[in-house]
Amino acid sequence: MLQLDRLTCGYGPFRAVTELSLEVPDGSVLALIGANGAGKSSTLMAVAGHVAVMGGRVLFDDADITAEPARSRVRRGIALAPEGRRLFPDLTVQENLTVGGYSRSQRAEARNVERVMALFPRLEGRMKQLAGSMSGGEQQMLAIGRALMAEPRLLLIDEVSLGLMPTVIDVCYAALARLRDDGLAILLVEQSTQRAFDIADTVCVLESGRAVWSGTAEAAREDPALVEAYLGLAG
Amino acid sequence: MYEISLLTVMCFSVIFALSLNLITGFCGQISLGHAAFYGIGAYTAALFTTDGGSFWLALPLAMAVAGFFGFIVGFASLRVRHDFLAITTMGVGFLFTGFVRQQEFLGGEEGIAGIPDPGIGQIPYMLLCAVLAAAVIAFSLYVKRSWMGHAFDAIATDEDTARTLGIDVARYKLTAFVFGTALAGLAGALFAHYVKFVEVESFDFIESISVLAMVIVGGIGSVWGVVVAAAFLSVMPLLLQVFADFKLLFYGVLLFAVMYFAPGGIDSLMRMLWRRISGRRTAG
Amino acid sequence: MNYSDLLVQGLVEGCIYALIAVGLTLVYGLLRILHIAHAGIFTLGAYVGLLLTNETGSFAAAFVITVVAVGFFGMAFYRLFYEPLLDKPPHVALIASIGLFVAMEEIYRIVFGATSISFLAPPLKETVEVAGVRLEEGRIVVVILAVVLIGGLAVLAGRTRIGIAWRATVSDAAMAESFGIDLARVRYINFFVASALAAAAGIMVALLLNQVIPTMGGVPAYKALAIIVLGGLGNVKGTLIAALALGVIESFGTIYLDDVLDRDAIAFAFLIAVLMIRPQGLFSRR
Amino acid sequence: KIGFNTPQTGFAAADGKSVLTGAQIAIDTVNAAGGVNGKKLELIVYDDQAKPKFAVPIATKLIQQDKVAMGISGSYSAPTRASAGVYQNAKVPYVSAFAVHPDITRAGNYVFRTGILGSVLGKAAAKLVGEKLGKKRVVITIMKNDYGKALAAGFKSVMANYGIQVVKEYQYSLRDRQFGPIVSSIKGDNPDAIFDTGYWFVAAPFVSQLRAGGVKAVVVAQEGYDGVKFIEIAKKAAEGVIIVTALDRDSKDPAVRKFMTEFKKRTGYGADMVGASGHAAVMVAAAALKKAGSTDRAAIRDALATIKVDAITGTLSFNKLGEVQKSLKVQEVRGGGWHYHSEITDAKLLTPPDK
Amino acid sequence: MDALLSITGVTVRFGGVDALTEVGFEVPEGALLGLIGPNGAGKTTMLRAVTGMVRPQAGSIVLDGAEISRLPTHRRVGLGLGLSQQIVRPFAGMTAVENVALAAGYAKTADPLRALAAASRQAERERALALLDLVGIADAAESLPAELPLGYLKRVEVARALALDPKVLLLDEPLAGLNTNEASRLADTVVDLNRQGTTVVLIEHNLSEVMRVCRHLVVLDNGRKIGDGDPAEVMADPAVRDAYLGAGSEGSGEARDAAA
Ligand SMILES: Nc1ncnc2c1ncn2[C@@H]1O[C@H](COP(=O)(O)OP(=O)(O)OP(=O)(O)O)[C@@H](O)[C@H]1O
Ligand SMILES: Nc1ncnc2c1ncn2[C@@H]1O[C@H](COP(=O)(O)OP(=O)(O)OP(=O)(O)O)[C@@H](O)[C@H]1O
Ligand SMILES: [Mg+2]
Ligand SMILES: [Mg+2]
Repeated sequence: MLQLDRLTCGYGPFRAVTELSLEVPDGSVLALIGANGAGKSSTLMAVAGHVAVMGGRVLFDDADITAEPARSRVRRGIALAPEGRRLFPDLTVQENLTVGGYSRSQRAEARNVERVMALFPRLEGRMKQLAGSMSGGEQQMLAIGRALMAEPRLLLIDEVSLGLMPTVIDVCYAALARLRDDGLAILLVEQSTQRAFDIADTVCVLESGRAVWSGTAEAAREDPALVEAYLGLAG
Repeated sequence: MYEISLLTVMCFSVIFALSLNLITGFCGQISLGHAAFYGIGAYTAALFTTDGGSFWLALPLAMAVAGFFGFIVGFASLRVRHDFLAITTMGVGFLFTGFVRQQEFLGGEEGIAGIPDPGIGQIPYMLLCAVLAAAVIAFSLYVKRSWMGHAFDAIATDEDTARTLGIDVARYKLTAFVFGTALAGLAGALFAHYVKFVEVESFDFIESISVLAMVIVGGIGSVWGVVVAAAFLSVMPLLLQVFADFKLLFYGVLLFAVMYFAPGGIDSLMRMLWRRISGRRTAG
Repeated sequence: MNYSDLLVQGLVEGCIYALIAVGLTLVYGLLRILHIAHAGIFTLGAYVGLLLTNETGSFAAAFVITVVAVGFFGMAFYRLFYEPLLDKPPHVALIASIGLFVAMEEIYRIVFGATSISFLAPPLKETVEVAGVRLEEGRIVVVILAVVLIGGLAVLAGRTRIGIAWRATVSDAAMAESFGIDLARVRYINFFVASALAAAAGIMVALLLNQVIPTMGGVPAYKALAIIVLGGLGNVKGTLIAALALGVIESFGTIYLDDVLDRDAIAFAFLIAVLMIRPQGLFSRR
Repeated sequence: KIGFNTPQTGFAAADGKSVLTGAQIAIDTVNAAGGVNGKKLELIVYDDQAKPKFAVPIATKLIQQDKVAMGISGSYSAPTRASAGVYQNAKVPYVSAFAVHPDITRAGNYVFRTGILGSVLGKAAAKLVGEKLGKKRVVITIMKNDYGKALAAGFKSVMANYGIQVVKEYQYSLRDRQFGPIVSSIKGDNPDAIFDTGYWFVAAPFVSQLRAGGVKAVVVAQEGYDGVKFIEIAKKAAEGVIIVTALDRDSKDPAVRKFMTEFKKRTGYGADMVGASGHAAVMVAAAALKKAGSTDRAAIRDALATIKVDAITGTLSFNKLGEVQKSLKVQEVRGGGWHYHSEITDAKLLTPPDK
Repeated sequence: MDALLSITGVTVRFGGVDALTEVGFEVPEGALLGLIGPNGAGKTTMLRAVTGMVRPQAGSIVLDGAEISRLPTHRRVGLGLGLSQQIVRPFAGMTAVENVALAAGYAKTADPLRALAAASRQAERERALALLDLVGIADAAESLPAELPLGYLKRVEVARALALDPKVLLLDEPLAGLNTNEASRLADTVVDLNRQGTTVVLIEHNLSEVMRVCRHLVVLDNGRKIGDGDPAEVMADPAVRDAYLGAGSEGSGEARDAAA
């Protein structure tokens, strides 16, 4: 479904990601891991259309979308739950969801809200609350819910567990697994490698903007060198 | 002579523009009320010399009084959110004109006339203005090179980070305000003794905007760019008598065009030109 | 002294300020541009409205046509003049805007003449009594317009999808775009609404004074700036309240404070006093 | 050659246009009659935007580069005061057409004024209110500039002689157009008459709002109202407004009639006081040049000092200070136009100060 | 050992968020202390409280015997704090060496009038060049920040902090954005500086480097201190390990097994 072909992207003259190639097939999860500043978020934002692509191509359903504005990518079915959540803090939960579903019809909106509510029952009582005043976990749920409102076929999700309580992380991952089983493709960035390995089908490790390792999740779990390089917890 | 007259206008306008450049250009504090300090200088000097005071004492006195008010305004501005500053200083400008209008001892609406001639003749007066303008240019260039300019630069870019380098942002801002307003006071005093008559309309919002335009068209923070812009814009309406009816229109379009095509102002244009010239020289 | 008289007069004046200032704050909220030339658009509305009325004889028709036409003019204005400056530092757009304002006033002077022009048969001049205060019909229309248009705007912004899209764009343009919101369209609509409101204010002021001059935008230009800062830059509701508050304060100040400060200075004295106590403005969340 | 500084752009451009048109009509009239001493008059015009900053270099340029025989100010008080000093220092005669500040002529013996001082107008208005109209309870509304203040001061200086009592004073600025609060307050004062010192563009909304607010007291005003624009804007509310001015629009004088039609033809709007002032100033200049018989500047000054000219604003002569002495007309709005009401000829009252 | 910097009971709340709750620890003179914890634990907030960029609701901060928690930032810097921030903030208009030289001129810029009296920058430039060399980016001296990769900017930030000759050097994730080699080189530089007498507080996610260089660890989680002491002992604490694995006390067994 999604293919990156020697993607190079960055900010001004600065390259955040260099010649990255990877593939996310339908209904599979790819986890990007790597140290701070390795270029994981930049990769996601480039796929979403927010970071300038300096070389290579982004293919979605075999169509080259490298030059498309972010607005049309969401119509194709790419939705983003970005780093730091980037909710609209002065808007209510309901309104954040409306924006999430802006690329779909008003009728679809009602249906999708129900789906999100079913996924995160905790949001149900809080539709009128301002997004900025919610707890971190609720905000993360809303960020994911907002992305789902766009009826995506590819979900880009950055730092899923950032600032979340362990129990909430469990909820989130359970939800992601269910969505994956329903056929959604997911490109995921995660600091907690264990969580990533648990859900991912494939893993790609970035360092300073380059892919230094990629393979199946099983292989990743069994490769102690990788764990050491990333976690520094050899013992 | 007419040319002398124009040169005099240019000289005190250069001082006035550079005084704002200290605050807005060097230290990054946009002010839309700078004419108030020009006015304070002009009124101080006018009151002093019409009362029999010496012209030579009037100049430092005008600087001191304007600088004093600059200190107060600068102090109050420290509290105000960054993007509110422009409007707050604009308010200061209106408070100044509003206050002066109602004060009998400042001549109210009617202003103060009969400001005595400095008694040195027209050409020497122009030369005096020129010497002072040169001094202010030199001072500006020096400040820019000095550690103060360096610190101003840092504050203009990022106050919070400047603090982490041990820079006392508040005191620097106040210093910029005091220097800038004192120099505006000097320009005001020179203006008052040139026109020999001050009234409040000469220091209104339009004047504040005009001087800000000089600074930004010149290239914010650039000394030579601002000098060129001030010298040109201050007498442009007179030079453009041929355009007659379209003079102000031309001025407005010029402001817009400079911002549209050269957001860096005259300074960036001069640099571009310089690069092209020196580029050709090395090539040839 | 009749306090209710002063209060009502102040509120009417505040409604005029509000119609002008709301557009300014909309533009600032979305683009961070201090849109000084907004006052030029206000004057344009006054000219077009007056000339159309004199031409067609119908004030109502002229009003509607003007508001819509000037709204479109505002869109073109944004496209031609501001869009290319969006990624420049804010003072660039500020000076460009001042330049445009000066140029607009001069164009009006050259095209329409320096002296004032008036309605041949100004409508809405009868006076009626409301709560013991005698008011011209025109003034009542101003209040209705302010309440209906700004109230409508509040509803539009608060309830409709497009309004939510607008607020999302203000909050985080890149994220809004990534959910399919057309930023360009939001900005066009923004300028349409802002300019249409300014035009409405322009026509009403023209009618109340029965004179239109090239420089009539001067006073609103800077007073509206004070109002949007008081209202907490970018905040529609705050702007409305600040406008009404300023109208009332000026109204009383004109009578009771006039020996100390003139009317314009009262507005700014109020502004500075408020900022010293609340540096973020009356209604800012940030 | 006569130098002429006037605002043609910026906020004062409207008055600048009127005064220049008036002056040009006068120039054309003189030249059509063969000019002065066999030479055609030429008006050299520069735009001062009503700013002192520009007026000074313009005066210098007129005197030194254009070598004008004399100068006329078709501008406001501030630029006129600033250039008066330049003219005086260069010993070139200078005539102010409509700037009213008393200090202008105090610049020296080369500076003259064809317009009437605000203080004199104010005194005349007091006589009109107290004696001719018999109104005693008066509210004064003061426009906050030199003109308005001088009028109010003149009015108050003699009002006791006519038994006038000032109930209350209000101030407003030239930029004000909304007078709701003042109107409400005046309603409470319940005066017999209102003496307003404003210009027509402020006055028209003011009078409209007074009437809309239900204030019925008679409005007495001055030259600043004089022009058809006032009536055009204020419409019905203008009816009954009475002013003290220099121009009699019902005058049978062919010069006045010709000026009025010519002015309307050139500008598209009816003649105003500012235009008439420009006309009168040029006429005075022409007469002085003729009397001097040369372009010698000292001779022209001496001619001005002793001249007596029949201009459209009355018969003008100057006192020691260079202030004009003339009688005044009272005009009233009736049926949508200015019409003759009466005249004020009290020579003592109308004597301008001579120092 | 005397505590050079001692922090007691610092509490910071942002609206409803409890960023720090009664956190206290001591930084002995000459220490190289690692401050670690998951994202959002409050580490950056702690450094910002120490430097005065955030006002704590409660608590005291004592530097070299002086209570500094009420002083403005620039005064604290004057008393011997040097900060390198997590999110780099170089002065965009100045080259790398100018950025550092500005900090090196701290004695001159401390007072506006003294700053006005001095124009020569030679000495400071030389010192700045030496510092850039020390952190390994002498080649970037004349580049503008926009032209530099984050790893370089991080080191400009560190060099700038060093130029202040601080008694206590506060480093917020200086190694982020550096590759393994660069990271260990910079970490070695930090160790050298520490040996020469500079006290260092280091925030870092790169645990391998932290474990290698730090002689003392403080661990924060959810705004509370959950560990303080010898690195090996602290890291052996299950609570600390849990915090790092992104799992809490409940339901974390699986994760812990996987990590082991
Ligand atoms: N807006 C920006 N402008 C300039 N450089 C940026 C910008 N955003 C990120 N970078 C730089 O790009 C590089 C890659 O950043 P990115 O955010 O993609 O890393 P990441 O792997 O997601 O890191 P993290 O784990 O911190 O989220 C970093 O060096 C970062 O400093
Ligand atoms: N200005 C602020 N307003 C509201 N909450 C804030 C603010 N700054 C920080 N916080 C919150 O305070 C908590 C602690 O933040 P802090 O930046 O100190 O974490 P950290 O330990 O440095 O994390 P990281 O490892 O990601 O840098 C977080 O939950 C954060 O969201
Ligand atoms: Mg990231
Ligand atoms: Mg941090």
